[in-house]
Amino acid sequence: MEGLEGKPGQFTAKVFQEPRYINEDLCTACGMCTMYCPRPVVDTYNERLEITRAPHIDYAQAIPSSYYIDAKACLRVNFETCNLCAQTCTAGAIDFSQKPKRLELEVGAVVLTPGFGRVDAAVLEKYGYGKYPDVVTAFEFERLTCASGPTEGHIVRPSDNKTPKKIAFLQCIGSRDETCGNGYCSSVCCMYAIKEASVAKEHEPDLDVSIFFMDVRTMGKGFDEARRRAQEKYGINVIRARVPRVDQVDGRLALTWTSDDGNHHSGIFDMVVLSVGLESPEDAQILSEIADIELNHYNFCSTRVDAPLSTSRDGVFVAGAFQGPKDIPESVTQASGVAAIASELLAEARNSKTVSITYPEENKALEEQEPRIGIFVCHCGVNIAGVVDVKAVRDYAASLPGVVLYEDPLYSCSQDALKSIAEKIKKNNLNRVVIAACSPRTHEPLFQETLRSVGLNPALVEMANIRDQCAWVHAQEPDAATEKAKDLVRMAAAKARLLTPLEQPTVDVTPGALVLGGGAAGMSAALSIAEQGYNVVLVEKSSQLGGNLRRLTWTLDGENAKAVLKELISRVDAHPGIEVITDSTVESISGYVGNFTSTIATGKKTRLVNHGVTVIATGAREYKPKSYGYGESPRIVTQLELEEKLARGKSFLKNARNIVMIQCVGSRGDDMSHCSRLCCTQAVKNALKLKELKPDCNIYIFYRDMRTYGFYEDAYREARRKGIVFLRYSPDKRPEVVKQSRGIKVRAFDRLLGEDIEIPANLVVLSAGIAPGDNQELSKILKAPLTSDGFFLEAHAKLRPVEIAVDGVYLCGLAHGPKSLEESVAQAKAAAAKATIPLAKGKVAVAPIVSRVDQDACIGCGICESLCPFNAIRLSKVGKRKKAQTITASCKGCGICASHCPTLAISMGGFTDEAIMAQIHAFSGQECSEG
Amino acid sequence: MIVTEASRQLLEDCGVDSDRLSLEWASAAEAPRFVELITGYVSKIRDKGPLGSSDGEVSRDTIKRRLAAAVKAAGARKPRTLLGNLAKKLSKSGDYSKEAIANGVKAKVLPAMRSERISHELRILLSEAPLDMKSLCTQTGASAEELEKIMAPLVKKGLISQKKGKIALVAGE
Amino acid sequence: MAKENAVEKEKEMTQEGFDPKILGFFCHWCCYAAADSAGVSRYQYPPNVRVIRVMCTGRIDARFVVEAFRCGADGVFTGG
Amino acid sequence: MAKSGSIMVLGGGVAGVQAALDLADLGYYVYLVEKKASIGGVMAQLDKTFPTNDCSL
Repeated sequence: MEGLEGKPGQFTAKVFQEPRYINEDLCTACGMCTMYCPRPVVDTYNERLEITRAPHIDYAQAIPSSYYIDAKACLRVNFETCNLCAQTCTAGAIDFSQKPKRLELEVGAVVLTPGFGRVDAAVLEKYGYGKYPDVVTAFEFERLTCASGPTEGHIVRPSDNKTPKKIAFLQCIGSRDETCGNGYCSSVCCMYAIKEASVAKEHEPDLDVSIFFMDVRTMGKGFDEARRRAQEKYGINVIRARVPRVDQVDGRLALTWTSDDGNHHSGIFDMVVLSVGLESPEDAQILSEIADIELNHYNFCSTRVDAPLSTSRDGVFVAGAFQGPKDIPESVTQASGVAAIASELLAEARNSKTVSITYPEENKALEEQEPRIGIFVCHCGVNIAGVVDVKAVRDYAASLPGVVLYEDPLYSCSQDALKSIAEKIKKNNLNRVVIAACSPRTHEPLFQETLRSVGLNPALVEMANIRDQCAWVHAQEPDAATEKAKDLVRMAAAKARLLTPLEQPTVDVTPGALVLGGGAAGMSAALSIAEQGYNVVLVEKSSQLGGNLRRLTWTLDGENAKAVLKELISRVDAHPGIEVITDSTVESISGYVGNFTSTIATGKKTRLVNHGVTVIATGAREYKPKSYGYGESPRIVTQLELEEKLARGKSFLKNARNIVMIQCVGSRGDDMSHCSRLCCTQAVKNALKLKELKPDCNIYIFYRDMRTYGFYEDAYREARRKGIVFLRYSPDKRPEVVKQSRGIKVRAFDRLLGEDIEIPANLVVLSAGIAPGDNQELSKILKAPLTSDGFFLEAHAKLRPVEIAVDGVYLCGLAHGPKSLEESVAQAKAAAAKATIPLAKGKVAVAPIVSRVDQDACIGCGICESLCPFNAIRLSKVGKRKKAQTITASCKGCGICASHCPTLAISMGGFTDEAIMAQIHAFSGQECSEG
Repeated sequence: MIVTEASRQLLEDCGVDSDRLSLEWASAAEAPRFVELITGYVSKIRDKGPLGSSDGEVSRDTIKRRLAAAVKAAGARKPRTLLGNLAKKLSKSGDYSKEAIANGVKAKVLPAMRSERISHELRILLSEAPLDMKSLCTQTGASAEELEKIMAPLVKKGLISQKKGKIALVAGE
Repeated sequence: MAKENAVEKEKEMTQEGFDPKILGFFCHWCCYAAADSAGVSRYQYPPNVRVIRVMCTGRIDARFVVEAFRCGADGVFTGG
Repeated sequence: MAKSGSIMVLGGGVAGVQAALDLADLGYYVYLVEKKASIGGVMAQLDKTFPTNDCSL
């Protein structure tokens, strides 16, 4: 981007586009150009560990799936010589006439997702990086462990290509380090180091792996559990120390460190992996100037706690690591959240710029006729034809029953070939098509489009994969490959004969949402959905909105939590699209995505609500401590109780000399197994507040790992600077709270002294964790699974963090797991985006591969209902008997129901029993009659 | 996988070495693992030789006949119901260990699959020629006692007849 | 028929390289994708497997497996 | 003046791609602008991701 002018709703963005020198529409991704290019280029995708050529593709699954030419290296571009690639490209895709382009885009909003930058090499130098070859970054190590990487997953030392025996991971490289300007914590390195260490152990079980942590910060959902398992299963050594430097001794690497009992240690390793942190993007400054947005003091995008996805400029939004270091699920969450915010802004212009495609009506009469099959055996240039005898396969295809047309196009996926296929379908009245070419995973949609364009149902095409799974993998055995190709074509034709047109079912959507829970997350989600133009019913269990936010007074960033709360409530109350029902719970929910009906109980009264989508934002609660003398003295309180006290005034601190805080009360294996993520920051926040109100008091914090991730690290550092004492304890030696006649004493083991100490305490603050709400009931009602910790389980930990296994139900806030206010708001927006998608579409389209139940054959046994992983099949009364019925909107076509049906009453669209049996029979080659 | 385990036990019941059926996992990114699995598997089958030649396998013809009957057995309502119920039970308990599945199938599903298989095979055999009890036993691999039990309902329904030690299909079936 | 089979079998047995016929059932999302990806990387493996694509290994019915063996498969490879 | 129904997403990493997909699903035309020749960002370089060790592609 070179410029951004205008205002929210009407921006003009100037964009500079570099040429690829390869025409994307013509490129077939065959790789000939890379093979012939004389010019080596370091492969940045493989972290410079390998060499590629000027024309290349970053990796096999890259999108666009066409190659491009690295202009910096290309001889033709720079010196007007060579041109070898253009001569070898049989598709004629290489085009050196392409010029750089300047585009002006009219857009209503801008989303900034530039990601993160890399820590400067100068920072790494003090750890021997660049000087000693066996010091690598974690990014490089990632490529070494990857099966598709330069070493095919074999872990070797760069210096001698031998397998190392001892590896050390050094954490916090370029993070939590003010000397390099990065005072923040990068949040992700602890987890990725443990992951890389585990993967390394999986590849080389005899490896000795040590990780040097300051604190083990695995505070993500399920991360602590994963860390524990990894430590147990792989025997990874956890060493708590910061290693200041790396030296080389006799070709190996020497480390020295000081453990927290004050002892010095040293060790020799074969390889050192630097767990480098995430920096702000290199061009953050330039971007901030062009987009006119503010950055924070670390050059990340500056945002507010209650609006974590908005930059300082209206209409310009931010998501991902540019907003602050974060991991994949959080980036994905923010990305969805930012979509919701942009959509709130532009709701009135929805669908004004999108493109829709129309198709001719389906020729049903032709489809019903006897199969008239056309088979197209693709050369794919030399990709297939170089190995498989394509003409022989084509001629063989002619002998198969039902085949009326057989051809061998050079590139069946090219625009002209597609056109010709379409014409031939029409001319020969074909009603089934077999394409023997590449993989249906990548190309079936293309050929389905072709069928639709000539009025055939898209389900009437079948592909035989004779490239990816034949020619390419049997390059040395052309005869066998040709035989295999014939067999695959025969099997595909057998299936094609039995293909039937499939309806493209759609379901109408009730344009409204039900949001469960009126805390910060629930209100944010409700507001976003309503702002996007849909009605929301917000159900809150208690008598007022606010949830846990009511108990907060200020946030660490110095913002006023009460003001945030007030603003949210007034916006919700004022919004005409939101109806709030307090003192109410959901009694039952029936239906499926697009059409839910819920019973809301308010006291003894109930009412029905129809809605298209459901958002779970039911929150969680502060854990009620069962130990440390909680409840036995007014001077033993939880962090939230302390915050409430502080909000009322500081008089209770008058005589306070010593205040002790104890971390991980209830969390991390104390009573609940999960890490509550927030308590470390909460403790630091309250400690700083106490120090501010009463500077002469001593504050001691007993912790296991201080998990003040991201920018919260600043507050932690400030707390240390202000003299707050942090003492680490291990779970087998927890501090004890001892009540005496005159007061309270905390007894604990001091690691540095090596002995027990006693602190007389005026106040003991327990950092009680976050316990899940009573989710069991709702989990049953929604068929929404819970984690072993009792929080709701998302559909995919990384890629679908706000969806659950049930379609049309979304998840946000503490109900999903412990998280900060800022994270809750972002996640609520994300849930709102996902929830609004079906509402905005108005219809839910269903892939036609769904199951169908033959009502006559069904005996209503219910096996399918209980086995379906998607709750997509249910028993309902038909006449007098119960019969199974597929909820097409939820069905994913996995077929578990069909393979377990006692009466064979269930068939799968596109994968019927008959079709699969026909494929099996065709596989045998000989006449294999029904047994 | 419960279905795979049922298939495995049904194959063994037909005299097929169940190692010929393999269930493996390779995620989309695990091409090298996939190649390793396929290469290993093909060479394993190569070592075993053609169907019917591996250790413990019965003759190819017998196998084919039994398999023909087994396909019907695998499609029959009773064993399928039992299989479905087992799957239901295991999914409820969340116990997907190999042992739980293998034992469950063996105890709950195999007996029904086996008797269905034998029942169908019986009819295939008899459709060629009447046979005596002893040869039926050898052919199907069932004990006399087992056969009696399976034949009883067929006799009752008048589908087969038992005269002078010879068992025959009743014409018209 | 029986005799022919025996002859055929003997032929196969005595042949130096017995070439097994193997049927594969591959899950669309996993194993089938891995197989495609193996192709893109040009890995080489024996050409003995013929593949039937299913949306999920859950689709695989015991009948399919048994029928495959009846129809002359020497092995059945299900890949999830 | 009417608001535009299109949106520009700058950066084609996992966040950019997800935002673009959701925006398109919500009924907006999206320009996804990326410096490199392919989208996916750093995530495409990762082998497996915790805690499920799923492949990241």
